Parts: sequence; structure tokens; C-alpha cells
Amino acid sequence: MSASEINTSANEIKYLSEFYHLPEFKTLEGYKKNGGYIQLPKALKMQPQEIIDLVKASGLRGRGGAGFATGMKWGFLPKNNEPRYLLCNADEGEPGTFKDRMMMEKAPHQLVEGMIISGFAIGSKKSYIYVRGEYSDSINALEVAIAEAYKAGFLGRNILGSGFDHDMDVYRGAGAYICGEETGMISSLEGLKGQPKLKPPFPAIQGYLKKPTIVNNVETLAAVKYILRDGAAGYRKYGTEKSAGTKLFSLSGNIVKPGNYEVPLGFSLKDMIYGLGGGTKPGKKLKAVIPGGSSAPVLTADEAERANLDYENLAQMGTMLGSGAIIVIDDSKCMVECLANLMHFYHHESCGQCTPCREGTGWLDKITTSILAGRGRLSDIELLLKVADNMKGKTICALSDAAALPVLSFVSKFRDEFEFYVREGKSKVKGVVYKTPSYQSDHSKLGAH
Amino acid sequence: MFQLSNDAKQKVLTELTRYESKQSAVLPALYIGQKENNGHITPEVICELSKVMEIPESQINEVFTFYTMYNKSSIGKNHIQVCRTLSCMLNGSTELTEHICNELHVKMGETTKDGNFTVTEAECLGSCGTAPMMQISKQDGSSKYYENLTNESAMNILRGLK
Amino acid sequence: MSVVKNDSKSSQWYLPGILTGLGITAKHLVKNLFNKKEMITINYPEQKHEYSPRFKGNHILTVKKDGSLRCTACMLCATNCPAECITIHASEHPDASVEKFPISYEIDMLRCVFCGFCEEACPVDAIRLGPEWQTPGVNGANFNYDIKHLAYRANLKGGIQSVVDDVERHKSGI
Amino acid sequence: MSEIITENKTEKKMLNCKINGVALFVKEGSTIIQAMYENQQKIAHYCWHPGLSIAGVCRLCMVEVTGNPRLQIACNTQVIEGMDINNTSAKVIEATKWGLDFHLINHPLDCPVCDQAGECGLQDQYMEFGQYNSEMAEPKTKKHKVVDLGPTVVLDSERCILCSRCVRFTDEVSKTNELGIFNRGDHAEIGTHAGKKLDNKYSLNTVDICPVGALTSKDFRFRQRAWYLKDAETICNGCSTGCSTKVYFNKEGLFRVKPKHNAAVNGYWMCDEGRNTYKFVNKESRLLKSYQFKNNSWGFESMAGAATRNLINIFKTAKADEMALVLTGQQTVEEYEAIVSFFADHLKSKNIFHWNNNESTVNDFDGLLIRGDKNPNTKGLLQVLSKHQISTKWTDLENQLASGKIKNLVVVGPENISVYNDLELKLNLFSKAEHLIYLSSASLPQWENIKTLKYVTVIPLKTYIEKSGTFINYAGLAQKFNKVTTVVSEALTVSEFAQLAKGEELKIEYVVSENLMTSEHQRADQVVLEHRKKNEFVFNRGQF
Repeated sequence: MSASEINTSANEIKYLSEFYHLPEFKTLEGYKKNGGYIQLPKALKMQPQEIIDLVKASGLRGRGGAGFATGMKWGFLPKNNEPRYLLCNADEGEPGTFKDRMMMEKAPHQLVEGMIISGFAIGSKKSYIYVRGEYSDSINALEVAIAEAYKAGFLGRNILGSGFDHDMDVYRGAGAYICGEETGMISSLEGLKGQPKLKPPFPAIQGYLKKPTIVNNVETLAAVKYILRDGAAGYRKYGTEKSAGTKLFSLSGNIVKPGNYEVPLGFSLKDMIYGLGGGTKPGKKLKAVIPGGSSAPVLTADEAERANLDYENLAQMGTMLGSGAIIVIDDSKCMVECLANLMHFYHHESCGQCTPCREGTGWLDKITTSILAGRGRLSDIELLLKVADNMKGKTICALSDAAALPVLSFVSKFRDEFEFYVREGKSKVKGVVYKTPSYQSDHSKLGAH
Repeated sequence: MFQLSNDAKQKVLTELTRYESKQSAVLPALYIGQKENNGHITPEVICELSKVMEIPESQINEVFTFYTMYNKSSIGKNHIQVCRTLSCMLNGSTELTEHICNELHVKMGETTKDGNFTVTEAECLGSCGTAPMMQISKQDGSSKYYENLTNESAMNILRGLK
Repeated sequence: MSVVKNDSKSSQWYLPGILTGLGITAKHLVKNLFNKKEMITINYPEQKHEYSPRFKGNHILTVKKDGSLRCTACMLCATNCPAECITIHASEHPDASVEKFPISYEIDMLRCVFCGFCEEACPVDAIRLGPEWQTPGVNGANFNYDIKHLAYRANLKGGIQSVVDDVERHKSGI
Repeated sequence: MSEIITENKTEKKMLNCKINGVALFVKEGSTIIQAMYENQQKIAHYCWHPGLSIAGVCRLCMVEVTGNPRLQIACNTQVIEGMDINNTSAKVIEATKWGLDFHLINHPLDCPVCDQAGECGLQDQYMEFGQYNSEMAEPKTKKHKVVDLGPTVVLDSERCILCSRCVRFTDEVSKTNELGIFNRGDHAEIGTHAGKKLDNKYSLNTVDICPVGALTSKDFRFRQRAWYLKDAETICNGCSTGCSTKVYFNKEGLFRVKPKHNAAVNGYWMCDEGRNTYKFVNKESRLLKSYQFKNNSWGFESMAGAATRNLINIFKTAKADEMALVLTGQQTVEEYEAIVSFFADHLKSKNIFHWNNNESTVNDFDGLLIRGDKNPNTKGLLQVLSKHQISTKWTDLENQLASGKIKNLVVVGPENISVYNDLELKLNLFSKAEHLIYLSSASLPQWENIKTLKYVTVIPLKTYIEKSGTFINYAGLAQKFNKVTTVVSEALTVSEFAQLAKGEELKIEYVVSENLMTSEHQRADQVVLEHRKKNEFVFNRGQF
């Protein structure tokens, strides 16, 4: 990647994160001073259906991982006035993603206002923000912001005299990646094990406590305010025709400047890595990039340099945008070790409800661990592909796909490393077999977590 | 026999009415139970919670054993959880954990002799940009992220906590 | 089954048939007299025939390293036995890792046809058909061999070791 | 229990759909798996059970619906008009094979020591849908073996395939919430919260619905192998609900009782007490020969038929008011008809009394199946007594016995003596009669501690397993059941006793050869020749 080809002018568009650098943006006054709570009264005067059509016209798509058009999702709600819920999915368990945390700590009111407007649009009287248990700072920031909003009359009964009343609460998760899945989160909110529910019926028809429920990501709900401010055309100024607007990308792994960068969708991955991210560490070359969080199929170095960061282009490259977590892997790392690490993650996080995923993740973890320990057999590589292929698409939720896609992409794109490891019993890159760390107590050596 | 203190019982009862369904109060109640029983939950805690909330014990135990943030066994004053998932592993979290464990002479999941530290591995803690990192949580449930660690900075933090 | 009829003239005579028979007997008598080593007959019971290792004789219930029965009373042998001469009563073993073992294991030797189906059916090599076969008994002798006889009789010298043992199997994680 | 109240028969809209190329007519709102069951289509499944809610976790009942690229699970997908379903395409067979493989990779090699072998869901479905070589070479996950869940059930977590049927049972049917699935991922285990036992009155139903050998019954543990047992349908005589049951037996006797689906009475379930009703049928607790007690010693052993013939002249000579008959609610309607008509019409004696053992608890009901009246046929007895215009009070019998008026007292004793805790008291009362003729299927050790015995004849009876007849349950529903097998061949049924007492000879009822093959006359343990009979409970082929 010669320096001349990096387009240094391609820079961040701080659309949502405009005032994140101001510490006062966190408080109610600071937020109001910088354009806060102006859209709320405007929205309360509009017709709810108007707001839904506006969001549909803006082409806003879910920022959590699935990329489902938000306007359409809101459209699935039954048209009666049965009580319904708005839930904000702030579980953020996808490895590599840390954008929601920054948004909640730097601009809690942005989320609160976005949720009140969305609540009004879908006619819901109660909304919850489900935050993962480990984010204690985000939870405190949100609770303070909600208290301030109640005091300022933006929440509670008859908000700003519009006759619309809305309550909001924070619900603290307790450490489970599966609660990032829509119905898994709903089960957790209901006080049960975070195990996904059978679909159909979909949450929009029968979700939280069997009532119609809309689940959106933090970034999606925060963007609603900006759509109201700039209108559909204003929002579409950034991003491509099908993937409108900007997106917060979390850059991590072997990169000089990891962190959150807000860029318009369609931004080239190459500029993100070499421009904003500062390229790989000195003396190291780029080997692989996981563009959309750990469950997105991996891209080789040259594929990454041709890819653009939007839903369609990444889908064409055989991967997916997901939660926008870009993990950069340089050539000093062994891909077999990376895959084993991910498989351990999915084995630990599988909720155990459906047999293919519960036993499949365990099996994949054990196979990759035995390859890593030098006990692999040539047929193991074929077996990995078969197990992953037969696990995909066979379960209630997409965790089995999330565990299978890395296996299929790692093994097919870096097959030489796997075959070298099996034949030679040591890593092609590191030249030595993976030594189980000394702190590992004996029972975990067998791949059981 | 484990007994909930009065204000803890009051907190649990308010949690019962705070959400749309009584069952939703199980997760917060377990947090309260864990706080009361210095950082971990035992079957007696669950029996007590079941009596207070009138929810079957097996349902509360299901939720308790499902989530990772409820500790199954007793922990030291500071519970060190080093993230081990991909982004942190790429930035050397394994070496960091090895260094901490050697310094504290413990294996994974064990508590130091003086009962100050318990070291465990955690999956992705959502702070991958500032890898490698760890979370230290106290017995009363409060926790804090320590980021961009090196071997020395980690040990300094631990010495500060002693 | 077609019988070959030989109605030729010479066969109707009586004497030629007898004399040829006597001739053969005399030939063997003379051959055995002059080289004893080649003689087919052995003087049983001092000398006994060497049977192949696959010979199916009296049953043996194999034992584990600690001397307890290897049999888990899974009844596959009793099911596979064409003569239905095996009766087993199972019960709970005090050691939870063993779980099931036979309280009584009886083979009715008069019914048994020594076909070896039980040996083939057994999943854990708990029963084998051994090399001994001469076990006479006057009427009234107990031909229902029980565990004590099948596993711990005198000439088994404390029981034959089974090739399958649980300790390694559990350790290897199967 | 929606099934207990017979479904309202409002005619539901019927949909037509195609399953494996066969055009079918299906009720609206039924799922694909229900449609397949009603039309004898084979489908692999574990977690779906007609009497429980849908879990959709075993992911085995995958079907291919044309127009939908992804395989759908049959248990949760509703049938819509003109749906074309097939579960025999290569894609589905591959998916089922792999679905089974995922169930089996961590399953222990326990078949030799597992009670469920022979009727195990994994074995059956592997032979039908699996037939592959497993490629699992990694160490299996270790879990708890032989966990003592409670007084009736033993758990083995390694065998458990986490289909959650038992958890849903304790939540939805017995509503006692004892069981739960603890831990996460492939270390999840069924269990009760530390120390609490699985101890409700329907706990053994979890053993029936468990498709594998994870939950096994303590009472049947290691007693017999499933393929050595024949089974036959009958009516439980544990209480007056009259659940239809399936009894498992062979020539050594009876081994266990399981419920059979009967939408009108017990749905898919059965109580634990009813499962012990096989115990009083086996030989060790039965009276085999007739004995007489004369000048205070038992003896004079004779066959039941001969003993009854000796009584013929007693019945001829005795005066009507010196005879009395005591009946319990344990026999069948046909037997009552025979013995009551013998007494009322032949001997012209009206002293027929009803020994009611649980007057106080008659109307108890535990909300699901267990009723206070522990006799299966009280309604049948009252019906026959009212038909013969007999209305006597128990106190009359006590007075007549006290005054010594009764010379010969015939008592038809109960079969299920475990529910008759007033047995000794009544035996003392009966012993006041000059000549007591006690008919009983059970051998009663209580005779020893009755001091005032004068002259007693004891005659063995057959139990409900060894005779055909009708029970009328608490709601008046007459249920006919057939003879299952014979345990004590020389014992008599009460109608045979009445016939012999009249002096007639027993007719050997033979069946005209043409209708020998009709199911009504078929011998109960006639081997059904269609492919190997499965454990009806886990996979009922065809009947729904």
C-alpha cells in the first residue's frame, strides 16, 4: 500500500458525534445549548405516521447488526391501540464493537430524546434501555440523564402539554452475548434466561410480555432526531443510495490509532485503515480484516483494500457490515489462533437452547483447540467446514450462523495456515506450536471453558 | 442461614413493582442478593429471594446459573477480569494475564492467599479500542474498566488496590 | 439327497465287499504297528488334542483389573442366544461410576449349543467361550452354571482379565 | 388440561395441503407436525409433545416447504392453504442426519447400562433417520451421572439431550416448577434447586415423556429390558378416574404401568399411585390356592373350583335371611351382575352390602387426575344394586352379624388392598359370622392377627388384568377393557364363582373362527406384525 494511494482528504463527518468532544454535552443544559430537545416539541406536534414515513423516506437502516430498514420495522406494528413497547438494545456484546458505549457516556440525552420521539411515533407509553451489565458508567450516565429529562418535563405524563405520556427506564443486563439478539434481550428483560424466542410470532406482533415490541440499536434511535432536523433529503446527503447516512465504526486490533470514527456509509475500507486508522504497526503488513464484528466473514488484505463500508458492497464481497466493528489482523498473527479464540467465545456464549448450536459450538471449539495443540488431523479441516455448514441456518437465532461464518471464511481464505498447522504441528507464522498459557487450570486445557 | 437485611428486602420489593412483570425483577434482585452476600450467590441466597419474591426457586436458579456476572463461588476483595477475546488477544492480553497470574501466584479462577484478588478471564467487555484491558469489580458489585494496560501499569494498579 | 444305486453284478456278491473292508483294516494295523509316531489315535486323557484359539468351549465371565465382574448385565447375550439359556438379574452397583452389574448370571449348559453368539453380542468382552470342554456330570449335577462357576472356578485362577476396561475409556473421554 | 373437557366440536375450517406428495385435509391452525401425525407420516422429533407447549429446540423436525429456501421446523409452522411440504428430500434427510449427530456427539456410551435401551428415542431415530458414521473424535463433555432427583426418579445429565420436555411438564401440567435447566451452553444440566426434591404426585410422567434415558424410574430401575416386555392396554383400577393405561408384562409377571392417550379421561398423563397398581397382580402377593380355617388352624388346601363346588350344598340348604354378601367397588360390572343376580334371584336373599372404604374422602379431587374414591367401579356397583332394588345400610349388616343371625357371609374382598386401611377392622367384623367365605385375589397376612375366627373358606380371585369387563368411572363413563394376561390361572373371577355356586359347569367360551381376527377377540399379547412396535408414548405412529 504505497503512501500516495491513501486519500488523506477523506475525513470523518461528525454528524451524530458533533459535540461528543464537549464534556458539557453530557448534561441537560450543555445538550440543550447544542441543539438539544428542539426536535422533540416539533415532533410532538406532528402526526406519528408522518414521523414513520419520514424515517422510511430517509432510508435509515438498523445500526445494530442486521441492517433492517427502521421505517419498515416500525410499519409492522399492528394498527390498533394495544399497549406496545420500545426497547433500546444497548447490549453491545459483538467482539470489536465499542461505539454504543461512547455514545451513551458522551451523549445520553441524544439517545433519550431519540427514544421519546420514536416512542411517540410508534405510540408506545413505556420504553426500556437494556444495557449490558459491565457498562456501569453508561448505566449511571443514562440514569442521570433520564432523571434530568423527567425533571425537565420531557418524560412522564402529558409531555410538553401534548397529551403524550411516556416512561423510560434502564434495565441492567448480567453478562450474556446472546442478550444482544432481539428476542434474547426480550427474554432477559422478562427476567428469564436470555434465550431467544421462537419466531414466528415476530416481536413486532408479540414480543415483550406477548405485546407488540420494537427493538432498535442505540445509534439507530439517536439518528431519528437528526432525520427530523435535516429531513429525509438532508440525512441522505451522506452515504450511498441504498445505505443512507453516516455510521460510527469501531476500529480495533493491530492498528496504530484504534477508536471510534464516524464516516458516511460507502467510505472506503482502505482509507479507514490507512487514513483514519494510521495503518498497521510499523514493520507489519496487513493480513486480514474482519469488517463487521466477529461474526462477519473475514476479508483478506487485498479484498479489504477493494471494499467500501456499506451494506451492499460488503455483501457483494461475501461479508457483512454487521455492527461496524473493524478488527485488523497483521501478518505477525496466526489465523488458527484467532479462529480458536473466536470459537472459544462462541462456545462460551451459546445459550444452549438449540442442539445444533449448543453442541456445534462446543465441537468447533474442541476441534480448533486440538488443531492448535498440534493434535489436529487432516480430516479435521474438512470436518470444520462440514460442522459449520450444517450448523448454519438451523437454529432459532443467528448465533449458530455467527459461529459458522468465521469458520467458513477463515478456513477457506487461509487454508494454507490450517494445513501447515495440521501437517507440521506448529504455526506457519510463528513457527512454534501454541503453548497453553501457564495460568490455565488443567480442566480448561480440554477446550471446555 | 443467609438473611436479607431489611433495606435489601425493601429494595427487592420496590424492584418487584418497578417493572411491567414481577418476573422481570429477578435480575436486579440477584444483584442485590450478590451484594448482600459479599460478592457471590449461594443456594441459601436463592431460597431467601424465592421466599421474598414468591417466584419458584428453580426459575431464579436458572437465571442465576445462566449469566456470567453472578459469581458462583466466593471472590476476593477485588475481582480482576481480563478480557481474552480477539481484539484484546491481538494486542497481547494473554501475556498480560500470564504476567498478572505469575505476580499474584494464582491460577485462573483462584483467589490469592490474602483474599485480595481473584483473577478470571472474561469474554469481550466492549472496550476493544483500548485493548488490552481489564475490569476490576468489588464485592459490593461496583466495577471499573482499566484500559491500555501494559504489564507494569497493570501491576501498579493492583498495588494501588491492595 | 440323491442316493447312488450300485446294482452292478459284482456288488451282488457278499464276500468281495467284506474282504475289501478287512483288507483296509489290516493295512492300517500293519502301518500303525511299525511307526508309532504317525499313529492318528492318541491316548486320551493324558494327551489332549490341540484346539485352535477360536475353539468355543465352556463359558468364561471375564473380570476387570480389580477382580469384579466386567459384565454390566445389559442382556444382549441373553437376547442373542438362540437357545435362550442365559438368565440374568441386574441390580444397582454401590459404586456410581459402575451403575449396573449382574446379581445372578446363569447359563443352562444342557440347553447351550456353544454357538458363540453371546460372545459376539457382548459389547464389553464380558463373556468368552474358553478352551475347556470336557465337563461331564452325572444326572442331578448342577448344569446351571452361576457367576461363581463361570468367573471364578478353579482353573480360571482368579478370573480372566477383560480387554475392555472402564478406567481408560472414561479417561479418553469417550 | 384443555383435553380433559372434550374439545368443542365446532366444525373448524379445513385446509388442503400436500405432505410428501399426498394431498391431505387438515384442520385450520394445526401445525405441520400435527398434520403429519394425523396422516401417519414419519417425522423425526424430540422436544415436541402433543400435551405440552412448543419448545422448538431439538431442531430435528425440519421440513422443506416449496417456495421457502430455508428448512422450517414442523412443530412451530402453521399449515396454510395449499402448502406443499415434504420431509423426504435429500436436503431434509441431510439436515435430520446432522441434527441427530449433534444430539449424539456428547452422548455417553451408556446403552448397556441404560434402562431406556430398546425404546430410546436416539436409538430408534438413529436407525430410521441416521445411519451415518460419526466423525466426533474429541473428548465428550462430562456431566453428573446417577443424580438422585427424588423418591421416584433418577437423573443422568450426560444422557440428557436438553429437550426441556420435563421442565415444561413441571411448569405446565403438575405446576410445581421443580425442574429447571441450569448453566449455559453445552454445560447446561436439568436439575432441581439444591436439595429440593422432584416429589409431586405426577413425577413419573417425566420419565415417560423423556425420549432418552436421562430420567429413569427408580421402581423399574434395572428390573427388565424393554424388549423382553409385551404391552397391552387396560384401565387403571387405582381410583375412580379410570385412566387408560398400558401395562408391560411377560411370563414372569407385570413390570410397570404407563399412561395411554385418552382425550376424554386422562389426556397424556397418569398419577404415580396408579403406577403401583401392577404390584398386587404379581404372583408373590397373590393368593394361589383355596384354604379353610377349621378348629382354629389353616389347612385343607384345595383348588378354587373344587372349594366352590363344596359350597354348593351350603347355598342350597341355607335360608335366605341367613345369607349375606359384601361387595367392594373393585370388581367389574359383569361380575356384579352375576353375583348379585345369583344372590337376589337364585337365593332370594336381599342382604347385599356395599363395603365403602373411603366414605370421608369420596369427593376429593386434586385438580388433575387423582380422586378421593379409590375404587374404580363404585358407580358400576351402585348401578347394579339399584337395578336389583337393593338398598341396604352397612349398620344392618353389623347388627345382624352381632346378633349372630348371619350363618354364611360371602365377602368379595378388594384387589388393591393398599388403599383399604380399614381391612383388619372389617375382617374382625366379618369373623363374627358362623361361616365366612372370603374371596380375595390378595393373600392377606392379616388373618394371623384376627383371634375370633370360627370357620373361614378363602378362595383366590383373578385381578383386573386377568379378566375382561367394564369399569364405570366417577363421571359415569363406562370403559370396557380386555384381558391382558394370566398370572394365577387357577383363580376364579366372581362370575365364574357365581356360576359354580349355582351348580352349573364353567363353559369354555370359544370364538367363531371368522371373527377370531377382529381386534375385540384378539389375544392381548398377540404380536402386532407391523414393523417393531415402538414405545407408543415417545413416538405414537399414526394414532394422535
